[in-house]
Amino acid sequence: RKGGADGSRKIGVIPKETVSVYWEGVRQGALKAGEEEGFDILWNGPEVETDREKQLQIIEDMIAQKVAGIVLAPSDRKALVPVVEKVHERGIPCVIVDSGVDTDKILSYMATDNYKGGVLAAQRMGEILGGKGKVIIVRWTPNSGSTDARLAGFTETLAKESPGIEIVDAQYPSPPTTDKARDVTDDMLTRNPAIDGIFACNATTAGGALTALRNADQGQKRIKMIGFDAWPMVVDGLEKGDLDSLIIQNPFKMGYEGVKAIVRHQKGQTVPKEVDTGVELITQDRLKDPKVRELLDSQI
Amino acid sequence: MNAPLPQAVADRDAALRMTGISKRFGPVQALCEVTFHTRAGSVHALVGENGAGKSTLMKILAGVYQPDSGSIEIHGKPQILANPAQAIEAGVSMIYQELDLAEHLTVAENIFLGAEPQGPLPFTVSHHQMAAQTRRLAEQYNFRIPPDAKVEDLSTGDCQIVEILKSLRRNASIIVMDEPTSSLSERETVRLFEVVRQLRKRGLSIIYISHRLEEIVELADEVSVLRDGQLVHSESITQLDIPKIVHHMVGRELTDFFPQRKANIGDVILEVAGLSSEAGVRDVAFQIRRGEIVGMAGLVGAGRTEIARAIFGVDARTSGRIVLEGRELDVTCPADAIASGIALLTEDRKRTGLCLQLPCSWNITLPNLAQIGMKSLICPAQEHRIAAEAGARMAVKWAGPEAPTDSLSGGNQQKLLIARWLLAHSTFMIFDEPTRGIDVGAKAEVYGLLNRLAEQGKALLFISSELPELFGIADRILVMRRGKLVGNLVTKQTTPEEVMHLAAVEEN
Amino acid sequence: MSKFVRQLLPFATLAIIVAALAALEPDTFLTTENFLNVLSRSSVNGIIAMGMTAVIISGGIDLSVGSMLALAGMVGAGVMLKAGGPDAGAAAMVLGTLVGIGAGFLCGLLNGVLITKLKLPPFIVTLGTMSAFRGLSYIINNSKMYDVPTYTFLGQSHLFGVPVSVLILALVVLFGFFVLRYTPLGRYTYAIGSNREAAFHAGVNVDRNLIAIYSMMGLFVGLAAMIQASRTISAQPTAGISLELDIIAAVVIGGASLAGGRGTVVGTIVGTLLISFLRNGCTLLGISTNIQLVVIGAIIIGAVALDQIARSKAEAS
Amino acid sequence: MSKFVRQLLPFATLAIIVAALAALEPDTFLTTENFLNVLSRSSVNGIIAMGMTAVIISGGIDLSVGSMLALAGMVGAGVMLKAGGPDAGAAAMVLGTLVGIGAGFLCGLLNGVLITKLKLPPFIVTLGTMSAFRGLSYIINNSKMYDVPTYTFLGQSHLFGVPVSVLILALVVLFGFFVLRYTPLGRYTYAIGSNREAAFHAGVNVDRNLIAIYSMMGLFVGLAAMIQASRTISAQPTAGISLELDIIAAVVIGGASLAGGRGTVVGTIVGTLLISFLRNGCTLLGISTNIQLVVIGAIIIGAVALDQIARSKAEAS
Ligand SMILES: Nc1ncnc2c1ncn2[C@@H]1O[C@H](COP(=O)(O)OP(=O)(O)OP(=O)(O)O)[C@@H](O)[C@H]1O
Ligand SMILES: Nc1ncnc2c1ncn2[C@@H]1O[C@H](COP(=O)(O)OP(=O)(O)OP(=O)(O)O)[C@@H](O)[C@H]1O
Ligand SMILES: [Mg+2]
Ligand SMILES: [Mg+2]
Repeated sequence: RKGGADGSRKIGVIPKETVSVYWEGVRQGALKAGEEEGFDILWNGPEVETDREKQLQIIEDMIAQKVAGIVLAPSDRKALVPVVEKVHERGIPCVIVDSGVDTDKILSYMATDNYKGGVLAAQRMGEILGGKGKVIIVRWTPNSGSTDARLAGFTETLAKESPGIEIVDAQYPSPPTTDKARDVTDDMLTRNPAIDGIFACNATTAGGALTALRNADQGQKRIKMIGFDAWPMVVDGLEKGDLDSLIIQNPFKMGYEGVKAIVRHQKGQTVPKEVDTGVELITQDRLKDPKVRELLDSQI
Repeated sequence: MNAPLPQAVADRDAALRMTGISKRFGPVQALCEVTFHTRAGSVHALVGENGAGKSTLMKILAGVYQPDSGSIEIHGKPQILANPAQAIEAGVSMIYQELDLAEHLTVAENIFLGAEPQGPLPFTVSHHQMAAQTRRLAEQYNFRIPPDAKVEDLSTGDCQIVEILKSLRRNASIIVMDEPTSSLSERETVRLFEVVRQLRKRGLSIIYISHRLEEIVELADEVSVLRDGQLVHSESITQLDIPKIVHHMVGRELTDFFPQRKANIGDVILEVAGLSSEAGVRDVAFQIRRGEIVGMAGLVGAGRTEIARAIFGVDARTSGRIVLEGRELDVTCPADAIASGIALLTEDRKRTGLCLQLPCSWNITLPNLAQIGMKSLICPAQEHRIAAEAGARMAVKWAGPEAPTDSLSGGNQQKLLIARWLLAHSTFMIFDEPTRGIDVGAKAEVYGLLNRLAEQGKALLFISSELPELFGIADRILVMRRGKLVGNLVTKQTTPEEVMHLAAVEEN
Repeated sequence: MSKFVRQLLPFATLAIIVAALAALEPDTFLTTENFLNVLSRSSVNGIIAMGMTAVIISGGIDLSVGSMLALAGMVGAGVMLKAGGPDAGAAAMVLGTLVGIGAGFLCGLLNGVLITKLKLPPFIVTLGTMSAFRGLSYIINNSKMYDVPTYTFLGQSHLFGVPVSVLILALVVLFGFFVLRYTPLGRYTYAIGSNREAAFHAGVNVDRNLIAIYSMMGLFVGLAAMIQASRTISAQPTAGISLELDIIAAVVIGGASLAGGRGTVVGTIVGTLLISFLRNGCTLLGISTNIQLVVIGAIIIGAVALDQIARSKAEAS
Repeated sequence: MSKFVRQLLPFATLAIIVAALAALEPDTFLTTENFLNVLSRSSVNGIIAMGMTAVIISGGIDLSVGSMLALAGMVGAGVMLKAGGPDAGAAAMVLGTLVGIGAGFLCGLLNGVLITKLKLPPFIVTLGTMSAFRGLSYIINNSKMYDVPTYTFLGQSHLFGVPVSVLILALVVLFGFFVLRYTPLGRYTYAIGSNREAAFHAGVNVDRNLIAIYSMMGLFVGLAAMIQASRTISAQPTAGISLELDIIAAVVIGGASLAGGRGTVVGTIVGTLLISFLRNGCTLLGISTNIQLVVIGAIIIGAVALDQIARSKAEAS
């Protein structure tokens, strides 16, 4: 039996939360890589993204289980630093995926360039609104590294490239659920009657915003919406033209490459310190592209 | 031990036959092979000491408890009463010892609870019908009660009337009344007796439980006596009198019911002047001397408890002075009162007296932690010793000071409270209805104790609704009416009639 | 008279809040659309609060409603997908809806049976089932949600210009009002909450009535779960986290007492709307979610404190 | 005798669970490190549960502990950063720690004062402050967290090979044990919970004692908040969401009664550890979080049901 330091054939994969389809993409990728390499994947994470303490405990328990390596999507840049360093001290390789953590004691960092995702959304918004109009943003809970970067990319690019577009409102759902995302979008639409565009910064907010938009818009399709991440219901919206476009990451790749990196490290191969897993803009007409289809199918 | 029932009582028109009833609660054998018969058209009194098993026997009849063995026949028909609904169905209606009303519902809703008249639609209740029928029922029995009033807004006496009407509404053939008069005024008691006689005439069988033996003699046709869960005697009232009943209850003669005391009355200890309170005490003034027992009489609601509460700092005073041993007190809460040397044995030991789940010792030391040198730290061993001594002094029957308080019988719980207040070394003690609901034996002990306390030089205020005990034990009697003090009489120079007259007469 | 005033308190608060918002934000707040939006988003909470009203009047509590909402939604949506696939047709949707409601009913029944047969405090039982139902709702689809893209009727469509969810809420409120006021079950609910012993002694079958109350609670949660699923065309295992406290707050603001025996359907619906309008108004006024939390906390305490004061005034007069 | 058995119930359950896990997973479970890990992660909950024990014995409840944890942590860390910047030294850290604990104390004091002076049920008051404290903890730093990278002492360092947080937990448990058993405050806590009126008539200053109990609760939460902040070298406004129910579950599994008058410090700590070991064990055994939720729900109900049965047996014998 070959394997980790003491022959472990288990790799822990820890998402920010276990509910959203997005993380299912990561899991599928990890499972695929695990199968190819003959490793068991221990998939465990908190139910809600805000439960940082839970994620911390899961990591501790994975250390106790003497896993061969850990693939972690940290729900907090700072809070998880001590435990990630502890993983390092125990000689367990740790690959960080999706969002960053403020330590370099990691094997590799594989993530979407979230800022770039925001830039893509802003450029598209400028294009479809013809450089002027009013948009609202459905934000995500403050302090989440990935969504904060997307928002920064979006707002900074708009200000620079399409100064005629004004961001009139940006609120976030509390608690962070689809249902509350819908309510908060409803209210923003009520408060700002002459809206031209909506940017929803992740899957949950996109789902909520889409239902609110359908309700307010009643099929006129006047308001242009850009979402982030694939989710069957949102992709369905894109097919029907209720959404203008989606920014898509590659969660499958994060899970797959994350596990592979650990295996490669064990075999003594070098692993790149940073991997950009890619982000792209998908519009209705690109849905027929088989490569896009494959990317979507890997995560929904 | 079961006395054979007189043939005459047993067989003539038996309405109820309970045969060989036994019931155990954990270690307590509450009832042992009790056989109890009643006739239609008669009032059957059930008497016995506290914890003798009276309420338990009747709760078995009402379907609340299931007997461990024994059978029940009602009007010759064997019955299994698995729950109160079945007992009601079988014609048994009970007025429970403790008030048993849903206080957020109206009078009419309480009276019809469980048998609501149907409204115009199926599955509905007719509020109108309920109110109308309640009014009719009250008129029929000559009670005055507003059908739409919420029970929480009624006085205790009115609540008891609702209980009575509730049991009358059911058209039962057997009505059980477990101490129905303990919270009724004299006038309402008289009305209740009229109702009972009316029911007897209509051929109902009434089972009547009371610790007031005078009532038994006045009302009952037959008397059964329970002792330690066994039926020890059953006889027609014509063959009995109070001493004989007492003898059967306690198994010995009770001589010296009101023991003589060497009155050794000293100087004034307590002076109350111009006392008024938010709760309705109006301009009350009196004095109590060292070694003196002052009784306080009045109808229910006269404001006696309120005086005690005002002195003890429970109710806010609006005016008046309280002077204890020459010092004017500024009492704003019971803690102040206790620290100043006042003790109050409240009238409701369950509600305002004991923490029933806690050990007996904790209840004894609760107000006394400071007095016994445990102000900042509690020493369990010392506490155990102090509590054991205090309990022994009062002859409390318990498994030990660590026993949970709710494992004691009512009378013993009362003694526990007295033991608590003895430990507080108060100079002035108020006893509010200390004998309510306790049996004759325990009453005699309480009287003896009051005397001993007086002999030790304490000043005592003894509030009671029973004139015989006031006359048996008090040196003076204060009479209250509607929050005012209307009489201050020397016991030896007055009569029960005079006290009643003062307590009851209308002001204008 | 004063008692009458006391019962009007929640109404008065609601009226004042609505009037103030109307004055401050006439263009956006005072629109039919906004009102329908707020009513529609209150439908889930409102329906659950109806069930909770009966539970609280009976002297109980149900902490498991949030988890139950997730579980019933997952079961309903799961069956819908099994029966009809992602493009589930009307038949599959009706089936899924009924199964979801039934799942809620069974959860409520379980609570009721545990509470009465094991003679455990409702707080404990529902604290336990709160955890268990949540676990089950994750287990069902391996922690993932279900998408039901075609399931729009209950949560997103209109009848006579009114959202269907609002019509359902109205029906449930009428039903609750009728049950609590005009049926023996309602009477017994008050009696049990007011004095359980007395109700038992009067021949009321306490256990059966309590089981009925908790089952009805479950049924309402099941219905709310399906509306929720339709509002977001998906069932989420994380739905309803912390919902129980929102619901209890609405019932309590509406004048019910956690000690049992007191509470009304009308009060509860007013309490629910009060919270919804407050949240909506704060968002429209641009007041942050954070401040809303503080305001709502203060209103919960304030409403009950005012009620207390009005009550003691009423007693004094 | 049987009563003795009953009091041992939580211990027995804990012992059985630990033994079973040790047998199933000797390599990973039975290590000093794993035990210290579990103890250390129990420290926050354990400390809060100590305060909750007193609150529940007094017949009350505190739903606001989770929000209070967040608020106290934010205040403490905020002051630490103001005083010492991101590389806060010892003085700034001590100051921040004390201020955080003080903030918790003030929150508890507020709860106590509202409960006694407005004469409101603790459930309502703490439901309100739960929302309000959460809002405040968001407002403090505009919904963002505070980073305190140097603040490692309480949550991450060891003394004599034992994590400091575990030592603090041990001290708090000893303190709680002593207060409840050997001081008048403890005695009065039981008396108030058992029969508040009776305690009042026996000269207990009920209000003052309740305020003391809730303030102590707040103080413990403040302490726990600083440990939590140190564990994650950051204070998060989202900390402690849903924490209250975990804490109440631990206290109740430990044998306390929500009706008041019953409960012990030892029972509570056993209840806390039971939940922690169960979670840890399930994870080590590879049992999913989802199933853990169901198991924990069943254990809450089961523990109280067993206790109930043992109690009625004890009475019967
Ligand atoms: N529910 C119960 N559980 C345990 N023991 C009980 C219960 N009810 C009564 N007992 C015990 O059974 C015995 C008989 O009690 P019961 O209430 O029938 O007495 P009683 O004759 O009505 O006394 P009182 O005159 O004080 O009302 C007592 O020892 C009492 O402690
Ligand atoms: N719980 C209550 N709710 C409303 N009114 C009450 C309550 N308790 C007492 N009262 C009223 O307060 C007044 C005085 O009370 P209370 O009956 O205690 O006086 P009392 O002279 O001590 O009589 P007793 O001690 O014989 O019952 C009466 O009018 C009574 O109806
Ligand atoms: Mg009795
Ligand atoms: Mg009185």
